[in-house]
Amino acid sequence: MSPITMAKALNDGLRKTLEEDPKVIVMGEDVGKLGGVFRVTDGLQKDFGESRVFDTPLAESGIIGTAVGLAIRGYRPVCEIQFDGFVYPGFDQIVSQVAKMHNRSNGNLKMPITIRIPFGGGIGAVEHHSESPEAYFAHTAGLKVVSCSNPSDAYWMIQQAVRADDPVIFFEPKRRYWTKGELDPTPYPLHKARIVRPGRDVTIVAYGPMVVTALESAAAAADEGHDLEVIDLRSISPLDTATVVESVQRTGRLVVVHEAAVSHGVGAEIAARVQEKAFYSLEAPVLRVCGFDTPYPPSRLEEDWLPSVDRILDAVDRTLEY
Amino acid sequence: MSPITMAKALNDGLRKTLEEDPKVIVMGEDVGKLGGVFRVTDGLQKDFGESRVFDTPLAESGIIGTAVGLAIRGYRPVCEIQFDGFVYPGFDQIVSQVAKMHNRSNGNLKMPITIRIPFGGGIGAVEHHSESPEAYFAHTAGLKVVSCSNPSDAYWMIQQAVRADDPVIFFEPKRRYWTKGELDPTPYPLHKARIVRPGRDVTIVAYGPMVVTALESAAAAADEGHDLEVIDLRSISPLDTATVVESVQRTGRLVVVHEAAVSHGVGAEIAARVQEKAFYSLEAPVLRVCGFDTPYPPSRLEEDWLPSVDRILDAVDRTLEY
Amino acid sequence: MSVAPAVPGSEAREARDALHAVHPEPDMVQLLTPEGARVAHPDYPLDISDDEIRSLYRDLVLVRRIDSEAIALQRQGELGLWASLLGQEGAQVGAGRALRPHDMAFPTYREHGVAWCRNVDPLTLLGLYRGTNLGGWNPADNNFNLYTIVIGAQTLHAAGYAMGVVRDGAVGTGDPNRDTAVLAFFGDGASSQGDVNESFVWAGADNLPIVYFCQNNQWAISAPVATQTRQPLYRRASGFGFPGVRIDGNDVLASLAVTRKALADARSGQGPSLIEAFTYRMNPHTTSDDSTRYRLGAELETWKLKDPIARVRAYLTRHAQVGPEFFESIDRESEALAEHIRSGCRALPDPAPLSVFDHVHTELTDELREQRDGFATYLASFEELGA
Amino acid sequence: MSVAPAVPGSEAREARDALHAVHPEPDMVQLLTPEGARVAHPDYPLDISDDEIRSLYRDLVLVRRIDSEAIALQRQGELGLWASLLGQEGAQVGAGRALRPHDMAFPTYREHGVAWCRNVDPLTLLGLYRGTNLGGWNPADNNFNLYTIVIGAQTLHAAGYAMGVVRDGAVGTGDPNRDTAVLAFFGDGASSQGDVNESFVWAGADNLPIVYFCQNNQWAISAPVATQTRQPLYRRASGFGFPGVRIDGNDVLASLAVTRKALADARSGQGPSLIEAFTYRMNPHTTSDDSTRYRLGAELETWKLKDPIARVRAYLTRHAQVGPEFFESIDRESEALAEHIRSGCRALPDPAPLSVFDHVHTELTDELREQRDGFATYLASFEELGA
Ligand SMILES: Cc1ncc(C[n+]2csc(CCOP(=O)(O)OP(=O)(O)O)c2C)c(N)n1
Ligand SMILES: Cc1ncc(C[n+]2csc(CCOP(=O)(O)OP(=O)(O)O)c2C)c(N)n1
Ligand SMILES: [Mg+2]
Ligand SMILES: [Mg+2]
Repeated sequence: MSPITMAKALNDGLRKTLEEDPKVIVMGEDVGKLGGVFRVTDGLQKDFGESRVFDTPLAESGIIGTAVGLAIRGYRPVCEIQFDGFVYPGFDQIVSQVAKMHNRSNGNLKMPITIRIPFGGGIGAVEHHSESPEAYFAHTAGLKVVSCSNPSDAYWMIQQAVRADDPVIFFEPKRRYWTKGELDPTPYPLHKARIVRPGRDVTIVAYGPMVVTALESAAAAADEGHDLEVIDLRSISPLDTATVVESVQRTGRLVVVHEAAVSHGVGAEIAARVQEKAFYSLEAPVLRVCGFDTPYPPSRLEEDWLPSVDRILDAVDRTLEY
Repeated sequence: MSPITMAKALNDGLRKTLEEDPKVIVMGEDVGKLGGVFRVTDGLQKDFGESRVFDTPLAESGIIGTAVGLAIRGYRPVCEIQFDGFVYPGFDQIVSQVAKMHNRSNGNLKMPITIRIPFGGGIGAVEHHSESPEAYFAHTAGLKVVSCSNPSDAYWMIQQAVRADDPVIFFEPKRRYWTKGELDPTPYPLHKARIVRPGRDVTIVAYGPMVVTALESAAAAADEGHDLEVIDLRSISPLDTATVVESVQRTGRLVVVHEAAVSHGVGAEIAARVQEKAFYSLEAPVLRVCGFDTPYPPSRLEEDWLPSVDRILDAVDRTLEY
Repeated sequence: MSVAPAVPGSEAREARDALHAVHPEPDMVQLLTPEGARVAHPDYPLDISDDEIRSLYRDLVLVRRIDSEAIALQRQGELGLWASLLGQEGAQVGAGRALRPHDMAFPTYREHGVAWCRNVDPLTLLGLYRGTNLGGWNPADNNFNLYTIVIGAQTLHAAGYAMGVVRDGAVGTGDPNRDTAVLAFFGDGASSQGDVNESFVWAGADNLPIVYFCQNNQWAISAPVATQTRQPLYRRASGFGFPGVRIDGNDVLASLAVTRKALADARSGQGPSLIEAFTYRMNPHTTSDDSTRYRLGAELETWKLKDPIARVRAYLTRHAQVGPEFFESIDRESEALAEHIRSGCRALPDPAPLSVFDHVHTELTDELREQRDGFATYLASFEELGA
Repeated sequence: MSVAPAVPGSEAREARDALHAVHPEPDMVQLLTPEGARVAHPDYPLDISDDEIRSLYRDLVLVRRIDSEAIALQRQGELGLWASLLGQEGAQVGAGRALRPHDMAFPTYREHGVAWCRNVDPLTLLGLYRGTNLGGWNPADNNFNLYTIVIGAQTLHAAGYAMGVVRDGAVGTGDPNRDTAVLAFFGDGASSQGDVNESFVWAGADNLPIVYFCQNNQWAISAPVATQTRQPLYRRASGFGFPGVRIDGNDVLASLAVTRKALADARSGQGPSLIEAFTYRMNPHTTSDDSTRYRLGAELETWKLKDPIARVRAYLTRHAQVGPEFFESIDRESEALAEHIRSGCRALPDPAPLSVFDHVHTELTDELREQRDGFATYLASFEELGA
């Protein structure tokens, strides 16, 4: 099988779920004729009809809120939020309804809702189009939060997310939409982290867009004689602590990488868990290479602002100095 | 001066800002005639008029969004969100407008907006009335986030927040509204943590409603011969890392306490910073005593669910076992 | 010269007075006067027997009894809170009885009367207010959704449910056992929320089979309705392209007839509509509210004259020759119901501490299992101490 | 038999066709026909000299030139993105010229024509689209707020600003240099957002001095206006209790006259109103959009016949005896402006990496200083390497 882009992999994955389950519906802004601004839903309306793949009015709270009602009626909605920065009008429906309805109903109601969010920067976009809001959702009980880093995971994870009976916030690294890759023949568990590069000296944990960057860093570090292990977190909530801790117990050093602002980001939670569960294994403090605690900068500055191979290597050097 | 309740202290503090600056206005649901469901704005409309202290339509996005416009026109709005669980409809206006407008305008616009949020549980309320959403805001660049734990801080901090030219999310521990205390003659810096009980063995960091609980734990621990140092964080963002690190360098042990769900909560950020900056001082991993990663439970279970003196002492014992 | 409001809101205050007019407005549908006289309305003919009206009377009395018992239980500390529907029984019973079994209702936190009409055991409603659960019932059991506390949120759920109904082909088939409508409740204050207006957008644009039932009880806690709007709320619908109508919300017959027609239209594919039930919240907002701080007793007095139950009783006695034995039988039923609620409430079990981990997700994650086990060990340590 | 939409949206599609009617609807205000003939309207008399119309023509031509130059700069990679206003010049220039200096305008991201009328140097607008800043201008300089990208958010800011105007006593004093109105722009798609409708709630309930100017350009990216509404958008206002009017959005005179009156009413304390400018987005949504995927060229052709500039030129030549020398002078001015934009854009400086820390708060916090210093050291390490 020839390699395909992540956008195409997501499209194929969504197609599979639409084929196998008539209750699956795809809704959002411009997901119909246009096929989404990133073409992830390209052709789905044509093939599955306007009643299963449709454009909504322009209101995110309405998109999520009606998805909740559709779920109560027995549907399995897949909502697209056009860009990361536009999920906030739907935040109330997500944290107070989607996340809590199953609990509120003592398990009587299920919320099999998938909320797809293209996230992260690096595409030279204007404000609100490059954000990384995953920590908000990871901190919200009742939600599951995942992010794919390659076409194969995109293909399998989107299907697993749609089939899941729990709500899943599905973060798609928009700057990797056009990255090509082969599809694995079989899926990997949705909420398990994966060691994508074994190594001895330092563990690097990343997810979504930063996995490629982490792997590039590992390659560069190899030239300098440092053997980095790279873990693709894949699931942000629940978080596969065991895999990370096991790795750190071998390497003794951990660097966490994400685009989101460093403070109160996912890296903080990983550091907190690792320093607790691998206390005696850590030879250096867990370091974080993340976005700064500033709004996402104008695009002319994003390459400086975003975690990069050089910034990761810089952190690797610092952790090795301990 | 005789001791007053926290609610009264906040009321007095707001009154001071209304007296000294005609641009200060107080807005929200039921803040007028009713004086707020917790009476924090009691009498302010009577004394300062309907044009400066007024009830808004019932819509949080509207409350925050119009506050932004009022700020652009030169006003200094103090918005009340009636309960923690009802801030989410205003989340978009807070994170994409209030937090970013100063930055977007290259510093030309100021957003001197204070958003008061009664937060936390322990009052036997129904769903959505006992939440602790502070981490969402602490993770948002451009916002400042504080919480008072006693009447004197309430009195001084609300004035400092309103006078600040930056937006401040002001978390009021609703279950302590009726706690009485003396007012200090002078204010303490808004964004500085305070050691409210010096101790040798273990550092306990708490804020808002949990400070009292931490102090009770310290008293109880004293009987068992453990000398706990209690730090009232006061400011969640920016976070006074120096004070916490300095303490841990003395005690070697840290327990962070908050009501919010443990994962991706404020405790994670504190753990991440301390394990980095006090790496060689830590004799035990930073432990967290927090809400579980579940929705806030029905009130009959809240006393079990919430961090308590016993759960804190349990953590203290565990950290001392290292 | 200036026509601007000296104080912002003075304008609003005038409007408020208008809206508080207790005399039925010309545009308000009323089929039973406060004095108990039936009046006909050209658009809303109501073909109803006296037996049916007796049965509505029974609903009204029992629903009010549920409310007063719950208030009593709250006073005794058996409930943490209660949101009283006193004064709104007519609106709710009329709307509730207009529903067909397969229609779906989306309540706020105050629709105890609608719950009753959906055959929801009153005890089911108490868990939320007692703090033993967060609602916990299955909406599918009685086609009555969970109470929603976040103002307005349920109106979008209702619109989404209606989208599902359309996709299921359960609209406009002409088959009475198939065609389905959705009834969404909200209050005058909720009309300001973005969610409610977005729901109107969806309903209008998609021609959804949904009826919005707004109980304008004049107050959103301490905020009079004029804080939310300068014109009657039923007119909001015109802004979204569907019909709106105001009814005497204290007239169970008007509520029944108008809701019936609106639901029938929705089921047959004629799309959404908005009903504003003009009524009054006779009690404070909830048991923790003190309404003397913001409203006058006089207002209460005028509304007492419009009581939704008294007028039905008046009709039954004066025009339907219903004798004391009927009313006595209802009173006996009411006593039995009260006893059911009192004993049932006290018997509601407290949940187990570890149950907080049960329904966070459809299955327990490793993370939560770890937290639960740790908590279990912690709790056990005390039992040991105890032993 | 079934009157329900077979496919949800078929209903919507019919409505769409209606809304796409390119012939002016009876209820649409038009003062200048596409052929360039002036028509009188009883409610909107426009006392305007031919010189003033020449000046409007100049605005229209220069604004269109700004737009086409920006598109060219984007093609050359000088801008990351551009949102074209092609086709909407008439609506924007009319509205922009109706403003008084002390009125305040709240634009979306497409109001380049309004910016021009507010004397904002076009270069000021480019930073955001070039990625050298996020807007960065001072709204107070020209009473023109920053561009807002989050759909609808600015309408609440406008309402809040209007609340401030009321509190400043700058409404209904009769003093033309004091009375102030707010002009809030949004699109047809934005009409669905909760924020926009909440803004209507505030404006209605508080009788705010605000005029809502909705450019219905028929599309929200790929979604036709019928995705948002089943009826003309100007009627949304009736749901909130204030007047709404539809104008020919390609008629600069209608836009000027109607916006002038609406602003005058707002200033004098008569409260809010909504103007729906019925126009068309001639270009794709932005330079990154491909509109061939979702709309037909035919639609474009019919709208070409309604061009907002051609009709003014036709009027000037046929009815105002304006000669070629005038048009030539405008063309020369247009060339100069284009050159100003081209050279100015390329000269826009890239910000310094460390500047990201500058305006997060009004002063640098210790936390951010630490991050900035660490970043500075990191950056310096490369310069060392470089050296
Ligand atoms: C989003 C949100 N904001 C605030 C509240 C607090 N609150 C609870 S009830 C209420 C008033 C509701 O008034 P209305 O909609 O008229 O309904 P009523 O209580 O009169 O039945 C408010 C402000 C809430 N529950 N949800
Ligand atoms: C809250 C939000 N959701 C989604 C978007 C993405 N988006 C940008 S423009 C647009 C369409 C806007 O349409 P309309 O309001 O008609 O304005 P127009 O672009 O036609 O001028 C969308 C969906 C956004 N900017 N903000
Ligand atoms: Mg009400
Ligand atoms: Mg548009």
